[in-house]
Amino acid sequence: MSLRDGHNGAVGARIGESLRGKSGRTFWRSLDELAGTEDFRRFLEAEFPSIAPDAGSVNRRALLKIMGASLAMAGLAGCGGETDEEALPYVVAPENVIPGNPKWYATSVTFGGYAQPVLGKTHTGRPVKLEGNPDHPAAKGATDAFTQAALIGLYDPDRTKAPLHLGRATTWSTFDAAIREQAEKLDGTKGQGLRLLTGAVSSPTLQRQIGDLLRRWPNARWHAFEPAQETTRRDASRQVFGEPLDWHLRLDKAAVIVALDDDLLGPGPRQVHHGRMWSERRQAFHNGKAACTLLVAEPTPSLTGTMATERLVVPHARIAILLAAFAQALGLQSGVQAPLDEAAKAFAEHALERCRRNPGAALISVGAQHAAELQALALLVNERLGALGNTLGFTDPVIAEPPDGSASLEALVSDMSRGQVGTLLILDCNPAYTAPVDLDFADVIERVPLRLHAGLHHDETAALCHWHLPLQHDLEAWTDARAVDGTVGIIQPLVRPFYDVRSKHVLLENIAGRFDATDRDLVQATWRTAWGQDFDARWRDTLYRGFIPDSVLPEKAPTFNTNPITLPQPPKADGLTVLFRPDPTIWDGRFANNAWLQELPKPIGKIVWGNAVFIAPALAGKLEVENGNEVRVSQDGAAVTGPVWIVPGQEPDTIVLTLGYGRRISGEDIGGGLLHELGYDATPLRRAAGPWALAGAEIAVTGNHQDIASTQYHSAMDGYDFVRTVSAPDEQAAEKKKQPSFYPNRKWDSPSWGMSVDVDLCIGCNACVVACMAENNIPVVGKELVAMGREMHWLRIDRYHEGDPADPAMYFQPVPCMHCEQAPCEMGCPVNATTHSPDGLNQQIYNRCIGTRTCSSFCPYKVRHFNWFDYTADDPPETQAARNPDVTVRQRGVMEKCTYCVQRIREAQISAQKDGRILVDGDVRTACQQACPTQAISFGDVIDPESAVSRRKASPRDYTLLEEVNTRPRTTYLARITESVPGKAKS
Amino acid sequence: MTDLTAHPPRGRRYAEITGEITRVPLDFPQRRNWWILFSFSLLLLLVFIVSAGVLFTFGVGVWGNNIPVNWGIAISNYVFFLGIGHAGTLISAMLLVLNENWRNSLNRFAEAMTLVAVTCAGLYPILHLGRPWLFYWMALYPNTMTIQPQFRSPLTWDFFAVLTYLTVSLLFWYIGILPDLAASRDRARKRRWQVFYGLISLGWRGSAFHWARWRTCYAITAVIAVPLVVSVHSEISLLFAAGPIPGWTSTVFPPYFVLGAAFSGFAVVSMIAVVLRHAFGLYAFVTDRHLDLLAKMLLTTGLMTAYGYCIEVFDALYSGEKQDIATMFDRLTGGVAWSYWSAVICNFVPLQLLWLARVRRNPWLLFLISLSATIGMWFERYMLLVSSLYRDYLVSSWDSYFPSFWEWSLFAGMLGVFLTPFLLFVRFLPMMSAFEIKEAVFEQEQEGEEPRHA
Amino acid sequence: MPQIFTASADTRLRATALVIALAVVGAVLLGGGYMGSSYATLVGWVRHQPVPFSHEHHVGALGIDCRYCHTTVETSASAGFPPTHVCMTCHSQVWTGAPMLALVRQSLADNTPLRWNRVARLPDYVFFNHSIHVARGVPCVTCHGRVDKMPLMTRAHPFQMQWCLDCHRNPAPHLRPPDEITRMDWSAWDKDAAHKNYGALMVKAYGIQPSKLDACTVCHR
Amino acid sequence: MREPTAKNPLFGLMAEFDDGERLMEAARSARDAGFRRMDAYTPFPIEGLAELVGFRDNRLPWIFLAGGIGGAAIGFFMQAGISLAYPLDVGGRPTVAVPAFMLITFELLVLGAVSAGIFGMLLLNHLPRLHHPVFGAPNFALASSNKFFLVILGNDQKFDPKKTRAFLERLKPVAVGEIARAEEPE
Repeated sequence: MSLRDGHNGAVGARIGESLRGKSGRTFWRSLDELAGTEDFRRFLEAEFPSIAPDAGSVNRRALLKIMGASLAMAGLAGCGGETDEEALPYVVAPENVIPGNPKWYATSVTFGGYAQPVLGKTHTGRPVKLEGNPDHPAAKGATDAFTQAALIGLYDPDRTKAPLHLGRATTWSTFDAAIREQAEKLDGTKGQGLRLLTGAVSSPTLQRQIGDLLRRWPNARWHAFEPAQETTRRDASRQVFGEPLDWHLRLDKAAVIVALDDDLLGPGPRQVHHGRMWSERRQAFHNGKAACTLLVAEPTPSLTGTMATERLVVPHARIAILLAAFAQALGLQSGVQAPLDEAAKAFAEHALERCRRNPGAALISVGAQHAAELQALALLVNERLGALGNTLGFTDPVIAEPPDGSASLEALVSDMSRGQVGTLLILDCNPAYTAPVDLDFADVIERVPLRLHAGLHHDETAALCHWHLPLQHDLEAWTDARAVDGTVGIIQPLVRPFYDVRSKHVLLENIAGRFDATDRDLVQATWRTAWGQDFDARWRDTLYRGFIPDSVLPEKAPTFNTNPITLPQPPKADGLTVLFRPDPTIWDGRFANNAWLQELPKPIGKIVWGNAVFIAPALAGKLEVENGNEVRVSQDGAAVTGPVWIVPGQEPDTIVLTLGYGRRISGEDIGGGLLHELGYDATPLRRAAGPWALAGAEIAVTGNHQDIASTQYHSAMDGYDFVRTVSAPDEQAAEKKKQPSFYPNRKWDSPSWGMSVDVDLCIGCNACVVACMAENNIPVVGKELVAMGREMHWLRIDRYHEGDPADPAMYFQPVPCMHCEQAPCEMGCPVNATTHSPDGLNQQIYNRCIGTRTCSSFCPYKVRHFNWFDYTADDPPETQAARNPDVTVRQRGVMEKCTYCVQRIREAQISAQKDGRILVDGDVRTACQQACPTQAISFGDVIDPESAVSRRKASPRDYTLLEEVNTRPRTTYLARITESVPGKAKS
Repeated sequence: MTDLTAHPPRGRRYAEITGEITRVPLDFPQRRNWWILFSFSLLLLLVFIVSAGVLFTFGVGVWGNNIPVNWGIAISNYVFFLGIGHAGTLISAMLLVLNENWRNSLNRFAEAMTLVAVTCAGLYPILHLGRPWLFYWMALYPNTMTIQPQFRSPLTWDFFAVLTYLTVSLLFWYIGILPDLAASRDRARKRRWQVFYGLISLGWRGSAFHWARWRTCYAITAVIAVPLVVSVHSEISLLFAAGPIPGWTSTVFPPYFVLGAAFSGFAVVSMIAVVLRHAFGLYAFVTDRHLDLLAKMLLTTGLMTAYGYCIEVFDALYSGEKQDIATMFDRLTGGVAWSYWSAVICNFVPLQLLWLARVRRNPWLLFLISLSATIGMWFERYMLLVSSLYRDYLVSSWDSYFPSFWEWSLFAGMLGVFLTPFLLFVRFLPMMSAFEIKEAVFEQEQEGEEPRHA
Repeated sequence: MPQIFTASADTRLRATALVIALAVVGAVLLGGGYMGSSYATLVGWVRHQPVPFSHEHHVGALGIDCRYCHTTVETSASAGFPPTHVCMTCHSQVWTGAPMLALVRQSLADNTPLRWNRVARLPDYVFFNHSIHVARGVPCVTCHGRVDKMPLMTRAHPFQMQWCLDCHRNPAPHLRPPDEITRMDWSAWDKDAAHKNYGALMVKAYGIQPSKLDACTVCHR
Repeated sequence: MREPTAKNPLFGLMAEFDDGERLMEAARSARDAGFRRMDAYTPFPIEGLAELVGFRDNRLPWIFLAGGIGGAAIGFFMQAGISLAYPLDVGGRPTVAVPAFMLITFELLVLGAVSAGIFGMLLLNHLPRLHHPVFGAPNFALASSNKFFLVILGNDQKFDPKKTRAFLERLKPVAVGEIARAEEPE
């Protein structure tokens, strides 16, 4: 069952090199021809027996092992000794495929409709790792956790492998026949009663197709529903500018950012872009080149709040009042008059004072989950601060605006309830689970005579539809999409589908009764019209880059219509306020079957494999509950029951529920029945009006207890200095003195590897953690074992809070292996399984390890992880195919840990030696470093004083974790910079 | 029956001594009870085999260990059994060197107990390996990898220490029992017993030449064995003290461990002594005087161990290390404080009764006190191990540890591994040193007479 | 009293003791011997192949360069097996009807790979990279032996860590000009006095540091 | 001391005593009478008896010493040698970490000394020896229990079956008996 399997990832090399090394032509052509040729399909089938529906008879593991052997990919069989093996050469070698050498393709994966640019690494046709695209203007080479995990989504064994009709497996030809006559009917009625429901759509091709469809069938209608979207901002700009616009926050230009309950750096499609911009500003601040203050007022700790210079704990309802106060101070009327308490007043004053000091470099943003009126007022405030055009820009919507705008789904539901919908095609979204409860989507959909659902999984919505049509994963599809900044990315397949699935473009054609076009043709058609004659050249160039250069939407300078804004009167704050948030790792549930993301600790709370009812320490005290005690959150009749998790720094009267869990999925569907065992479903409390907050809720203790698996049970720093803080960039974090030692003082010659992690830049987004899992074949162990303390993440992000639990200082600290020069673990190992390499690596040799676990006992940082069981042997072939062939798959009973991605180091050295270069700084980038959106991780040769890492280590903020143990770590940290905030006691 | 060893009535015949002792294996008085006990221990042995089987089939994961507590009962039991295993050689060798004759009634079965205890201890590190089938990589052997053990590792030290200790104890015990095996051979009437004892007694015939060399050999071995005993448990303690973990990395550990080992060892010996003398009516050899002396040893080592406890606290406070102090307080008040206080209570509270001579000479009270001390020492080993691991330096890596069913079952099974060979020893071999008792008698007789001149 | 044991008992006892001692010693020697023997190292063992391909004929007699079939040896970690297609480039002209090649033709015809049995392979946890060894001038023959003298392919050397380390710790004697890498017989080259210090010089030229070549992570990752 | 072989007509004459002191006296007077090749059998070691019957051997302590030195040497040089053969950097510790190596050195010292000593003792005592002429002697079974025997060996220069027997009887033993000569292994 996929969720319990160890999912293993893959390695990447130096991207720039590998890309520039080849011409764009060979790039896409090779793949094209591969994809086209019939023998490649057969070759694939030999590799992935699972693609053939009747492959049950074949011994998949054996075949896969053979493939591994024939393609000289070690690592599939773990620490086993020498066994007899067969070798299967190609019959006709595909062009440009060199067994043993990876190939890179520039493409994207989509998330919430937006393109997330990636470079995909493939080994003989198997995608094994996704990395950020360094040339992309928005992401600049970084990725988020979702993007990193998209790889294992491709290999998800629970994906629908063939069309279903009324729940029974069928063939595409039957579907084609059925849909053909349906199309003829619709031709008659000009598409009367045909409705198309999609998720967020930024794809030019899809927009073109929808346009064509509606032109052909004027009576048809298109609806879009994306659970977490910035519709309120669009409505606000419609209100203020008269046209729906996308807002682009230019965090790199902002000296002062005032985020009112807006998780700018938090999980979501914009995380990488925002994180990157903020970190550029922050690094300028480190170098004394710019100011960078982040003031956050929020009801519950967010990643942004954690990084805040000053943080105000404020209830959801008072955000409006806070904003009104700003407006008033800037001479704007908002119709809201309410007194601010002391803390809030102080916060507002600091904020305003700072904003005034930085005209044109200040930015105020209100969380998109707040009402359009607040957004509108925020626009006016920003206008007064001179933010427009500087720190705040506007373009036409990147996500296409459906006819009914933000009320699109409501419109569809009302039409369905009135029986006006004859045919409903749901394209890649799951409203039956994600739609607010009072829309009764699941009930009204029953009134639609013909219901088709196209998606990757047989989910709640699929279960309600007559037809379930499996879609291609982005990594095996031809399509296109826009990134958050509007840049168009052409999405090319890294591998052709190995299940019997179709592209959404093709499917849309089928609806219109056309069956000849391939997905590639459809995408090319879009751009052929756009580009005219120089299509071929630009197409090639685009595939080579992965995106269309300078394709961002044109900046708009909209004009204000000056009708005053009146905010809705905030509700009387009686009872508790429930806030709803998308889950930080599985979002609205779309990644529920992604084991990497399920086992990924939520940035706040560090719980895995489920969600919890997050409450403040004060409320917990009042209820006399501890973590895991079950509570019942209710409001007029509707209720949600779940275990409590206490979050220091949360507003006392606020309860936070997260989406995506408590799935209503039967055992035969995705997750094999595991999904509905995990967590609770927050939907019953969500209303279409105000889906993100619910006032006047009650909470009651049920007396039951539910197990919550967490990777970190204690986060109070208890006066230790694990995370050190300084009050200015040039302040000394630790006095530099040579520590005494009994051992010979060893001379290290270059290269000698080391790492520096800047805790002032780490936003705890987890991208590095997933990148590490993918790179190093790290197994997933499941909820029970994590609860036992057996998680395998080589790189973990510790979260600490310090001071008053009601309003503490909060920190993130990534902890990989420290690669100590005087490592206790090495001294402890009786069999020389862990020793020190001449280039300063703490080597872990799996095939020598006998599992005494002394190394882990002696490790002061507890960064070593043990294979308590055989986690990898029973992986389905799909997940085995996702493994990195350059990293050993560990056997039962051996210790493993961060190796500084030694396979990348050696690969870089070998290729450097082959072309007679010397290794230069930046040739080796670890997976975590590569993925990090904020460049918090720096890696390189610590002997070379000019290397980036050496320069970081030279910073006065440089300090060593647990210096007193005197293990001389190679991984060091840069201290967090906290400006002393007046009126706020720091412990 | 009167005391044969302390004040032997003049002219008492040595034959009776030999008879009393060799009678036990030759015509075994307690057949029924022995079989009951033996089948019980065989049952435990079966439990051991099953638990080990499960362990090897599914991996160490069937235990409750995790990161950070990647050692559990397995290693604490390793220390525990090895500790017990220290009494035998200590009593036998040290008291021999000190020329304390009362040891003669105890050393034989004490040493036998040592052998089985050390065997149990030796099994644990192999069982707890992630890949036990590769345990021989801890040993030195020519191989095609050109990789050998890592000699800076406390585990490698332990490997050699336990191996040496086992071998030396075995040899020491064997040459000690040799003359009495000969005696059994000579008293055996059935042919098969004669052959059996004849073979294992190597044809010992008590020639004056043999005795002369035997004495030298036994004495020197004893002298060497004493520092060996001390060294072995010191090295076991380094398995913890050599690491940087707060609560472990402390210089008091070696003496602390050795004393604890002697303490638990004497406790177990006292228990066995009480049981054996009761079961086989050996009141003539294990007299109240012996119990009294044992009890005094117990009291002494117990108090020394208590001192170790105090020093441990002082050490932490005196170090001034925040982490060490935190660990210390956590031991007293934290998640595994129950094991700390159980150790303190079981070890030292009943022990105080031994100040009273009446209690010291009361076999069953002594038995109970020893039992409580043994249990207490088990708790101590558990506490020392877990309390340091489950909360080490980084707050973020703190976790808890709950032994699993299979850990407990393996422990139960290990008692079978302990009992079975020991019962066989009681059944088939002379469990006390008849000839040394006779020697003592003889020497006392000599002192009774004026020295002659040649 | 009667003797328990006859006079000959001692003789028998000593004999038994001797036998046991010898048995132990023998077992040790045998074990050691086995690891070194071709049973363990598979040196010189012919493995059954679907098609009895003769390197002796193709390399020795016809003089086909190794890289003609093992195309990726210079560019990739793996030397690569020739696709059936490569076999057929010649065998569509010569021996077209040979029954021996039936399987090859069939493989091309119905597009199913040939299943060769691997002769030279390493455990999965050993990461060997052909390209860098070739680039540094370690000739094929060093590891694969005189394949031009092998009618059927056999393993020429024990692929044991010891054997790898011997070369990693002292590479100089094994280095040859990379442009002649596939040459089989180097005796003439070795005789030439001019080449006496070649290896040592190249070690300097390439900046090879043998002291770093036996680090664990060079081969195990 | 060389025991009589099968060539000697008799293994020796054996006098049985039931007391240790008696045996001592007997041994002493036998020694005074000039007997050199004799042996005594006792249920337990008796101080000084061995010297009386001609025990001169003090090789054993040296065997212990040799074993100890050997063990220690092997112990240390094994560790140093192996560490130098494949010098791996282990936690920055020196390649030949003398303090760390001392523990195993000591263990092997003890192991070497004790095993050398104990096996040496058995060897010098010619053990194991399952068959021995004295086992055939009457009452010898009690030698391990409560009887004390003095044997004058058949290969002593002064040995003469009659005279020696007479001599022994003068020592007031419980009994005097002949010990048949060692039989050839068949």
